[in-house]
Amino acid sequence: MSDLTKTLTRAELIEVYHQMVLIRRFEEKCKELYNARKIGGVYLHLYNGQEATGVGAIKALKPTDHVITAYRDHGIAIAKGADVKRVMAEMFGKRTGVSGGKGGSMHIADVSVRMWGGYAIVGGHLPLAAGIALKSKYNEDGEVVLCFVGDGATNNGYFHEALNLSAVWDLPVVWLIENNLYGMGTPVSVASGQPELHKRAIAYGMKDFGRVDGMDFFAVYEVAQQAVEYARAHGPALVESITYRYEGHGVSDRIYMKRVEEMQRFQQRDPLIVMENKLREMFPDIEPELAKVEPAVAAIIEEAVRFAEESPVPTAEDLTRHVYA
Amino acid sequence: MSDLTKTLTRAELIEVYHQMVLIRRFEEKCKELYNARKIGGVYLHLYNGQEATGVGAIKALKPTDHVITAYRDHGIAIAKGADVKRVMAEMFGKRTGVSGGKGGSMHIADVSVRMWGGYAIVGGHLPLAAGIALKSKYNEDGEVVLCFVGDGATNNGYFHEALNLSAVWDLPVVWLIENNLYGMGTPVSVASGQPELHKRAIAYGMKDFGRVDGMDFFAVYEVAQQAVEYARAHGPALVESITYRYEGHGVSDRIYMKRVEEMQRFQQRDPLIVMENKLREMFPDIEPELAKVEPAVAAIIEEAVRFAEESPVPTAEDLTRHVYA
Amino acid sequence: MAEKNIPMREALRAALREEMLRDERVFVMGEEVGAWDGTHKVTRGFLDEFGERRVRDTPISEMAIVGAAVGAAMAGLRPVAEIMTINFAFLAFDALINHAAKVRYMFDGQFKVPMVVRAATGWGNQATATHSHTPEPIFAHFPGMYLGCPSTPADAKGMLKAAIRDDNPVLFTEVIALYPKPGLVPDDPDFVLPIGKGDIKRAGKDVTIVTYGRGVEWSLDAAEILAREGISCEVVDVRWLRPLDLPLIFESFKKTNRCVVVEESLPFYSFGSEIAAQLQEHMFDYMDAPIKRVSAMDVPLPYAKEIELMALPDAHKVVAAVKEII
Amino acid sequence: MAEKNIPMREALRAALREEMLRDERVFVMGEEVGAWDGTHKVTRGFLDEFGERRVRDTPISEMAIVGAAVGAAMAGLRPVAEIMTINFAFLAFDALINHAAKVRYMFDGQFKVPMVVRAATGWGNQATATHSHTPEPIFAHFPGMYLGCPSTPADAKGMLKAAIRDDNPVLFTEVIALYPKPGLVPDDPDFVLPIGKGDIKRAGKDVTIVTYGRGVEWSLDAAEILAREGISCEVVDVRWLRPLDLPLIFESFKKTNRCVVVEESLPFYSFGSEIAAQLQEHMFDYMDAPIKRVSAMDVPLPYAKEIELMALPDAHKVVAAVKEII
Ligand SMILES: Cc1ncc(C[n+]2csc(CCOP(=O)(O)OP(=O)(O)O)c2C)c(N)n1
Ligand SMILES: Cc1ncc(C[n+]2csc(CCOP(=O)(O)OP(=O)(O)O)c2C)c(N)n1
Ligand SMILES: [Mg+2]
Ligand SMILES: [Mg+2]
Repeated sequence: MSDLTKTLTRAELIEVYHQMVLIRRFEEKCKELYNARKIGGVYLHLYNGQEATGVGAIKALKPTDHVITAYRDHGIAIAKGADVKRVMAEMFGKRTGVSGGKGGSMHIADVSVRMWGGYAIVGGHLPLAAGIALKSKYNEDGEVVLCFVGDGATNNGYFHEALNLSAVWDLPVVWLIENNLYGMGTPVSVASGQPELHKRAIAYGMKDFGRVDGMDFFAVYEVAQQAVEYARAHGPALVESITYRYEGHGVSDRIYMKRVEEMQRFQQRDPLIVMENKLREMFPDIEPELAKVEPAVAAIIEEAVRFAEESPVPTAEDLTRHVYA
Repeated sequence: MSDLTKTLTRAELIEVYHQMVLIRRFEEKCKELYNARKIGGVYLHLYNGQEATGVGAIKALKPTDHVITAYRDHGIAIAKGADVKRVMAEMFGKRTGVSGGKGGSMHIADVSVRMWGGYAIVGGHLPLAAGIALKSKYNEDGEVVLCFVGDGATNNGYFHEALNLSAVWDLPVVWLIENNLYGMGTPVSVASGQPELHKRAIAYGMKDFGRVDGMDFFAVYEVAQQAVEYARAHGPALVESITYRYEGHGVSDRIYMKRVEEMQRFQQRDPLIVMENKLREMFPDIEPELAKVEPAVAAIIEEAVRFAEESPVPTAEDLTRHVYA
Repeated sequence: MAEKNIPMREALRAALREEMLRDERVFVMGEEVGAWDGTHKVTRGFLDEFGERRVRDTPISEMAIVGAAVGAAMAGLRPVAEIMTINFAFLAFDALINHAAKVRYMFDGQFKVPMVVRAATGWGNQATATHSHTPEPIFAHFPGMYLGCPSTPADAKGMLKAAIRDDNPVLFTEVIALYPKPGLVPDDPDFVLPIGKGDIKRAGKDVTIVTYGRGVEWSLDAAEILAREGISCEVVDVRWLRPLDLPLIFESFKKTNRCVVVEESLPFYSFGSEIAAQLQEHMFDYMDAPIKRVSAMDVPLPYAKEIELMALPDAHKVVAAVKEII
Repeated sequence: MAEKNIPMREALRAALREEMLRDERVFVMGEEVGAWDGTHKVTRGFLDEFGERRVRDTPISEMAIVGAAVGAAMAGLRPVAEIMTINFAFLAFDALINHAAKVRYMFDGQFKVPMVVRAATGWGNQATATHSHTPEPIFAHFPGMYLGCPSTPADAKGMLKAAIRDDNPVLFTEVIALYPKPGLVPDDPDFVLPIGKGDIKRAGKDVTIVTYGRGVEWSLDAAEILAREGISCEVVDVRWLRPLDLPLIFESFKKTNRCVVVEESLPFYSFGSEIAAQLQEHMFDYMDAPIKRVSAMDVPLPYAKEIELMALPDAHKVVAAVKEII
């Protein structure tokens, strides 16, 4: 960890912390607005608990590198630099949303920051990630793709075919498994013959970066950095991050209700708390800076909600636009 | 190997040898008849060179156990005990064929001997194998499914999903990869990030029975026996057999033309030659018995061709029958 | 015969439960069918009642779910596999079309494939483009597999039981929006509605509305509105897209000589296309007006409620279509 | 303009090669496209000419082939992915329908998806049930992806070039039986036939035959036979199932007032259904007879030649259908 203070400045670390808090509060606000029926849809997949993984891994990228993920995408989009106002507007289904109100919660993309979107068919975005990485390989532009993968998604045919293709073609892609222990209600051990998911790297002769503590920004960042630079130089890399989602997958998440104890165990190592503590340890005089984060975040979110509320809804013309180029 | 003389009698071993010769000559005859346009179709996938794998693995089964495979299925059907006459009639597309002339070369099934058929969508039969094994698990009947898998098929989504499902459900199935080095013209190293295909077992937490010399009946039989009994007692097992197909995948097999040297290397270890030599070693007085095999096989094949030629073709009624039960 | 007023979800649950009680070879498998009680709660309580052997949670492996069901069915079990929503059946397209529907034929009847794949279907509720398909027609394009989609709780029960008891593969789609809607359902555990039999959901004489699934509701609402204006609609619920109850449709059309086809699906190469084609071909002399089609718009479904609703059919669009040909 | 008499396979090869020479972002990927020269030899010699970077052999991974093409296209390349035969596209159904066809829309135009998926299509030659699909209509059911299927070498060249140059995903199906058939093809490297434009393959006045792909040959043969009996057929090759050239079909029908639809595919929820539905809806007043449909029989395709041929359409079946409505 001591090495990291060299690569990340104090200002950067505060920024990282800010981002994690921002994501947390964003998700909490979404939940509130969803319950108030201001945000619609049948699905709302929140990132609470997983912030260290998303932020840590994305911090390891250059701005020119790429990110793609599944439907649990708000936090990742924000971490990659998407405009919070426009992400919130997307949640509201407004024209000003990053996806013009047509994508909603599950389909947040912002190509201007190289966030290639959230995808709702489990595993469906994995070959897309391979394809984006193929572009980099093809053009020899040195860019890397970071692809987030749910633990549940690792049992799907897409996973196998995409990872294998990335291996035989030496594509610059980091496959980051966000192992939050469940796919909907199904624990990893029920879904996967091999519960140590990173070990699947061997099936593709792929570089295995092992398991990382997904509640700790520094741990994730360090391994992600290695994996990203490995991918840039050599080809695909696999990382498994052990993390946890604090919210149920959906409203009727019976399993979620039951796992109070497990939840508490993870919450004791909440990404925000772990980060705060580390920062205090590293910089004994940091308290005043830390104290500014929550109010700053609150203002951003308030502004985002206002922006979203005041934005216009899509029109009949939007309905038929962009079906074709 | 010495152990095996205990489990298989001399008569059984002669029978094994007979079967391997029968399969070889059957395939040669098919090729001849295909070239003479007596056997039709765009596809003819021959088993020459792979006999030790099919016969060795199937010999490890009880008659009540099950076999399923891909389109390279004639030899496997014969090894499982399908009537050679009716297999040949199927090649001719005759009503008396095992699949009534509707399946042809790629779809040889004979449920009476628990040969569940050949399937032409690469990987498509793997979940079927899991399903058949599920029946055994469900009914606790102690039966095992032996599923043949091409090396090329191991990169397909079906492989991943089926093997993983068999692992989480502890299904009594042996996945036997017939690694004949190519899928059509593509060498394993071009298609698979992990060229040691048996190592994929680890991705499913599955018992790995490693690689076996697929040109040697005894080697295959021995490992298959262990794998089959493991599957019967505990759950899925993976075996990789290194073998070789002597014929091209199809008429325009450009790669096949080039690989003369590689072919010769394998042909020096031809399954029939290896078997004959072993038999001679084990039973110095076996020559007269061996000598009877070729004529016996020739008679069987001649009869099969006659049967096929004389059989009637399917009718308009057959065309619409069995679409539904 | 005793009846209960229950939502479609419960009718399906009753059908499945009764068949599991009746036949020990029947079992359920799919994502979240066990510990989670089923995404749509159709298998609520099954894990407790039937145990892990017969209520099987699976990984997120649609290809293997359907493929394994095919193998199990060939081997003598009677699997009822759940694909969480029909969108994910696209991943199992090959297993359904090339294997479930064909293994019997291509091996000349050596196997039966008594399996049911249940899948929730339908647009709406801002589920967005990849989660908003109603693609029954494209699955029904292929021979070898039946396809049913009930519109009422009673139909749901009787049709699902028929599907489970039948020796053929059946793709059984359940409209998500209809799960909570109640209706009278016979208690009789042998209440079975034959495969391929449609149903007149409302009798009428001026116009035939041919539909299925959620279209039935829109059509009945439209018929009600039109009745007030003196236009009498007969609503034919085909229930099964394969086999299709053409005699029932033709019979109605001979009386009305006019027809509107209503479907939740996309307009091209679809349900409406087939019905219109059949009618003009076989009922040419009875046609007093062109067959009209009401379907979703030819766009992927967007998230924003305002435009999502524009893209979908509804009773008013049905009313308008009827008026165009009256 | 200079023309050459070459088989369709060579016309396709020329189109692909010219586009690769013209635009460095165009590349091919798929099973056996490189070292093997392509299963159907459309990419013969490409590996030697363009090298491994632009001629990419893949594992047997249809989901990943299509999905990776989508990603590469979104990122600015112009992939031409080959799916060995359309049957295997069932494994990529989700990648085609949910991703290739939808990512542009669901992210509100942030991405373009300039990709082509080439797939050999068609029944016949005893390829048996799982290898004998002609399923264009079910892919064309969905918005967001174009679908073309040429019937002549010249069309093949002009259409494929249009597909590669277009910024939308295109599923391009090539009838296996037509690969060896020769025809005159313009040398011009800018010979492009616009997407969505059909073509009159034979002018006539008594009956319109609407068809595509291999159906064109059967229809032209039928027209020839019928001409000898004094019946004049106009053969409309739609070329594209999406977008569909309805104006061309309607124009012909206004003249002939009769129509037979010919397709190689299955009968239900299919091409013929849509064309018949469109005609009766929009050309009702011009209809002198029901629209007839000629298609394959509603069965999986068997192996034995004798019964396989019974199941397939041919010129004689087209002749019979025309005579039914004349
Ligand atoms: C192909 C497919 N099957 C099923 C679903 C339904 N589904 C949505 S999310 C989910 C669980 C995914 O779990 P995981 O990959 O672990 O991601 P997490 O939600 O934990 O982030 C399932 C089964 C889907 N969207 N796509
Ligand atoms: C899903 C699918 N993709 C492609 C094909 C075309 N194809 C037929 S056989 C074959 C090669 C399979 O190789 P392998 O699994 O090694 O089996 P082998 O022929 O060597 O026995 C391919 C690509 C197919 N039948 N199915
Ligand atoms: Mg998870
Ligand atoms: Mg092989």
